Amino acid sequence: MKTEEAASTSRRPAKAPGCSIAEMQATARSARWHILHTVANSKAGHIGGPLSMTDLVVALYFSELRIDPEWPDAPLRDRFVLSKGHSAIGLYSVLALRGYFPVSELATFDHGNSRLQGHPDMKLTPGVDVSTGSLGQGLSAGVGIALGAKMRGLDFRTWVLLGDGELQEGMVWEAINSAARYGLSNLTAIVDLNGLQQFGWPRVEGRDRFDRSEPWSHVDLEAIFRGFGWNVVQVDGHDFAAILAAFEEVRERADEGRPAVILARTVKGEGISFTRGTYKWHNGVADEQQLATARAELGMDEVAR
Amino acid sequence: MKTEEAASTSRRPAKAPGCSIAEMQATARSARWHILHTVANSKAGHIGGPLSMTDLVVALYFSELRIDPEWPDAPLRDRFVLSKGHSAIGLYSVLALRGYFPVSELATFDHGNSRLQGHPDMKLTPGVDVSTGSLGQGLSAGVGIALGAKMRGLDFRTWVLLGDGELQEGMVWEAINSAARYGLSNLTAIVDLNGLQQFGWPRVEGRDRFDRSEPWSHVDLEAIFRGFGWNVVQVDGHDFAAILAAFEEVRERADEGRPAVILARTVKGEGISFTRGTYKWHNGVADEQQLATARAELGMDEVAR
Amino acid sequence: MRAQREVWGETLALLGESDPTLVVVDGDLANSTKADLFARRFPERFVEVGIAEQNMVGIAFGLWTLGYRPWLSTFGVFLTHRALDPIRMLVSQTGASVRLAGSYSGLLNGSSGKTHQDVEDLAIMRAMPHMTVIAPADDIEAEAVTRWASDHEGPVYVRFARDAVGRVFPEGYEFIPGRTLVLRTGAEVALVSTGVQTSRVLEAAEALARQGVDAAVIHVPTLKPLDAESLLDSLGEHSTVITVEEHSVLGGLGGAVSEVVAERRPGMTVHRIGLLDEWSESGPNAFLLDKYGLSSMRVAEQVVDLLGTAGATAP
Amino acid sequence: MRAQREVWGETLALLGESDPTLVVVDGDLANSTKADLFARRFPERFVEVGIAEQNMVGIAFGLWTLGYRPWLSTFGVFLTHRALDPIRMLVSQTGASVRLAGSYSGLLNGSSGKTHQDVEDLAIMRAMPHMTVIAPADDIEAEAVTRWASDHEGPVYVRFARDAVGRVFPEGYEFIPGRTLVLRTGAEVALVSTGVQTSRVLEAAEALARQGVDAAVIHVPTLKPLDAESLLDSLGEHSTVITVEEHSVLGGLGGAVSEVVAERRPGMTVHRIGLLDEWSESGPNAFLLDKYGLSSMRVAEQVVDLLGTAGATAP
Ligand SMILES: Cc1ncc(C[n+]2csc(CCOP(=O)(O)OP(=O)(O)O)c2C)c(N)n1
Ligand SMILES: Cc1ncc(C[n+]2csc(CCOP(=O)(O)OP(=O)(O)O)c2C)c(N)n1
Ligand SMILES: [Mg+2]
Ligand SMILES: [Mg+2]
Repeated sequence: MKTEEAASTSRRPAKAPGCSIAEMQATARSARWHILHTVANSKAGHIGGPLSMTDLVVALYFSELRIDPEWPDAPLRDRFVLSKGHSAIGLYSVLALRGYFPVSELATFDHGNSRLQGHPDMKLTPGVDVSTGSLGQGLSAGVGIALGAKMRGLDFRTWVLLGDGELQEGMVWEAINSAARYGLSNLTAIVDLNGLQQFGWPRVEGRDRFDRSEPWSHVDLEAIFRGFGWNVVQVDGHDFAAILAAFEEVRERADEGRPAVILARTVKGEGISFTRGTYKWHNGVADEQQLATARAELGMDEVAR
Repeated sequence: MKTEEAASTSRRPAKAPGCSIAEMQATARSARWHILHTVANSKAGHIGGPLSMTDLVVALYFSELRIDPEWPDAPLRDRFVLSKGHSAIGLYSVLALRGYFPVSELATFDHGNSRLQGHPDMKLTPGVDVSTGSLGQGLSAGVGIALGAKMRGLDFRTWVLLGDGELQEGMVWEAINSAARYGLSNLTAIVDLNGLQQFGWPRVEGRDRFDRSEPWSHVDLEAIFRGFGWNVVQVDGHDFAAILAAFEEVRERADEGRPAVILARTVKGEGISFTRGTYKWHNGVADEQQLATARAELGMDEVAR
Repeated sequence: MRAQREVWGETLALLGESDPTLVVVDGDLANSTKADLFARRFPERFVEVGIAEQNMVGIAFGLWTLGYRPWLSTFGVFLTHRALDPIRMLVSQTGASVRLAGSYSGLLNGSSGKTHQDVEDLAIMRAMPHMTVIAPADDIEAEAVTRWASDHEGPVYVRFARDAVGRVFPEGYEFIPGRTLVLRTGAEVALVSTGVQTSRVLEAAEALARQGVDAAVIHVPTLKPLDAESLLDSLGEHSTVITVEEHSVLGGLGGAVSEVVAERRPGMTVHRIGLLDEWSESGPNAFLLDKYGLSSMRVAEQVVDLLGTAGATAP
Repeated sequence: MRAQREVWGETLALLGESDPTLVVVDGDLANSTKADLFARRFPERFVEVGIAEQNMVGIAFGLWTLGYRPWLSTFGVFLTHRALDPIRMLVSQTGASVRLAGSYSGLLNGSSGKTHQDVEDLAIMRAMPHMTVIAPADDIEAEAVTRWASDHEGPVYVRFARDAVGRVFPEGYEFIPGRTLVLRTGAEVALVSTGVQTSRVLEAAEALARQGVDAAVIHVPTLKPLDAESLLDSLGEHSTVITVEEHSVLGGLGGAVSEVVAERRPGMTVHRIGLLDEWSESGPNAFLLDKYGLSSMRVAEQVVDLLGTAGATAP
């Protein structure tokens, strides 16, 4: 194997130096601010999905993942696949805050000749492990990575973040089956259950949380994943303590020889009053007034000071 | 709707005149014989899959389905979709025995210019409702048919027969979700759980029934379908009494507003000693000796007399 | 000028009144493709499938067997790539009247970038037996084609652009399948285009005229079945033909024209302008058109270069 | 003569010895594609995915990111249609060294019929940016191409036939990507073919010779990237070129040759023999080749007709 020696002899990156929950919450607020104003500035982009996953991604990059911004392609780094690639700006914001590239570079998002494409491009962006954008493909890539790591005896974990609407893609279910068949305990899927997709179905009064139907309110996702032989952890995707606990549980049960899924209950557009809980902000461009509101709500002025 | 009046005013075909279980068993033996010798005669074709589904398909066409061989496209007929299209010769044998076309026409199977293609073609064969062959597509077609029937208020049932290996196709899971989302209680899926696919995985001692791994022995299919909001009925796919009871249960629970799946435990290659329970007979051409053995085992000589 | 997707959605909302067989099957993109205009008017004939393009096709096929004639609503790239196998078996091979609306075609899709851009759809759908492939030039033709395809029996793929372009046709324009149109006569070179690129090619011809280059502009809305006679009539006695498409130069309009010319008009030279076997990127429309050589100015430049260099080679 | 699929499986089983990065990802067809020959030898580097072609591509991509270089094993039609979107995003757009073996190509697939026949793969894969597309002529070239593709960095699609055909190349033949080969010289017409059809075209040329028609035969194994110079050298001064392919006449070999000729050799006429935008059916090989005009005898007939009728039109 060409990179065999390289990999086996290379050191495994360490976790981020202990970062307090308060610090992660502050980081998440900055990330949310970057999401909103970067998209406003580039006049195109997704908002609701990036905002719902922000806390999960911050928890991964600032606490869980064994990665090294100075050495983005370390062979033994943990891998992260943003299967819901349309939420790229959310990932870019966190990568920038984590030091993969200057925060100022976010301003090039969606502009021509940028390293920050509308959907993640592994060939352009430091820290992006897999190119995504066409939904439903990331988990298969993650299965291939986790299976390859097992075959080569490489010790790292692969994380794949999916959208709840994205779970409607059949290819995801092909991968769910393969992960179980190959007992990939080094693979963790996280589903951003933010309750909305782009258009979807009319909301059912009393059943759905927001202004359109929940992608999965008519089924029992936990029972389905368990039936497929996965370990399932339910968590509030906006509670850092709970998220970190879920990550730990996943790691500790790795010996069970089963892949794990974290069903993270979130809110689409979380963190900003006017984007919260509405499919209308799946994507959108905030105006001056809205930017000011968000800036205040996210406490960006204090940060600035 | 062009065919609106036609449909609403047209009569709904009746069930087959009461056919005893003994008669169905005899019919199934003839069907199995036609499968084996027709493929031997055309020098190419599938064997194991057609044989495992024979009893299920005979039970459908000789007892359950409201169809009329004299009027193959009756608007209010029940629909049958052979999603595992490679088992075409099994369907053709039953259609011929049921009177859709002369049994003698089976001899044209897989020959050029034949109405009996290697995979079912709705444009050529009387009684074939949906063209199949590329696996995993039949259930989506069935969902569209059942949904359309609901939209038009047409009273008939749609049946879709799938292979257990076929269930690995993601498109099947897209359809499983849609059927639940639209509460298609007029749709019934039957899974031919014959324990083998074409190549698959090495068998796991003590877990798998046959000479290769069971497509789903590592998961709990019933829990998965229930999680998706389907009614589930488990049945021995070679026990006519049980099969008919399962069909009845499905019809009687139609008021529950849920689609139903019949998980039929079968044996690939069932009915003939040398084809039974081995992936090697997924397809194959029987020689003279084998044809003689099968002929005797299926009691074809008695029938002939 | 309205955007083609708007026109498509509005036209379906109108046709739904008189055609009870019209249903729309959506892949969670109705508010982008504008199928939501139909959904609001006819919720009972709007079938949301969610993010499952293969399943959309299977469901549309099933609805067709009961007398419905569905239009599919999603981005073209997810029909031509994600759902190609069901389109092949359940639509093309059965002759189903399922109408495929390939929205957000070409490069201009609101900065989504290469995972959402479809620069191969014409080549892919043209290769599929029995598929009709149409790429209207502007809002007027988009409406005419939407009406025509809604009446047509059999599979149809129509390419629709996200954003409005300069008008090409007058109100009341009648779409005739197969017919190619000479939009502008010119002695020196025949520029052949399709889809909304035709609008930019007309502007390029204006620019060329200012530089003293007299270019004819021919629009080919129906890529398949291609009416070779109509195309040859339009090409007339031109010795140099340059195809221009918001698509790969392999197998699309340039490929179709080359096939006809190489067989029927030896002596005519065909150059092809379009994407040179490359993926594109995210960016504003003007940036992309300029960088990938499809803006009217860049097209004019390339035409001048091609006319300048005898037997020039497009990479 | 061995069947190309056998050669592919045997060659991988050999290469696996020296190349630890070689893995095979199967879609439940190893005993048809002959990937089972590799599976028996290297079970730990054989990844069965089952009947899930999209997932096969995603898993192969993932394995590639860890230094493996996978070959995919399934029928070509299920790669080019069922898995086209993952191939586009995860293989072509990333430049992954994932090798796509399109087995059971064309019409001859053991009577499976039109749902399993791939008559569009060359057009589809040719349209995809950065994809290398190769169709070897016989067992000898199939082995050479398998070896070449196994060393090549980047995406490759190779078309393999199910059944053996008459030998075209001598032992020790070296495959040079892009190079077209003049297999037989002839003054009257140049017959251009690809894949195993080349073998039948050579026989057609023999038959034509007996009828006094002196036909050259040119083999184009690399459809993409197409080496235009090499093709033009092979075509030389011929005025009539007839392409013959076990594929649609739209966008495949005929399309590629027409694109090059229409641009570089005005004056040369290109006729295209192949499937005329139609689906085929189940049947024995001889029956299908005869009915769809691809047997050596039927090819010879059509060549005579085309040479007879000036400016003949292929439908
Ligand atoms: C295969 C595919 N189909 C459609 C789209 C268009 N699309 C982008 S985002 C989106 C909705 C996604 O919903 P969800 O997965 O719930 O993401 P989130 O709510 O987190 O934004 C759709 C349909 C796509 N990117 N890929
Ligand atoms: C999309 C697709 N992939 C692959 C094949 C080739 N194939 C035909 S049958 C078969 C195995 C099917 O196994 P299963 O569904 O269990 O059917 P059964 O055991 O009843 O024969 C395969 C892989 C196909 N027909 N379609
Ligand atoms: Mg969501
Ligand atoms: Mg089976």
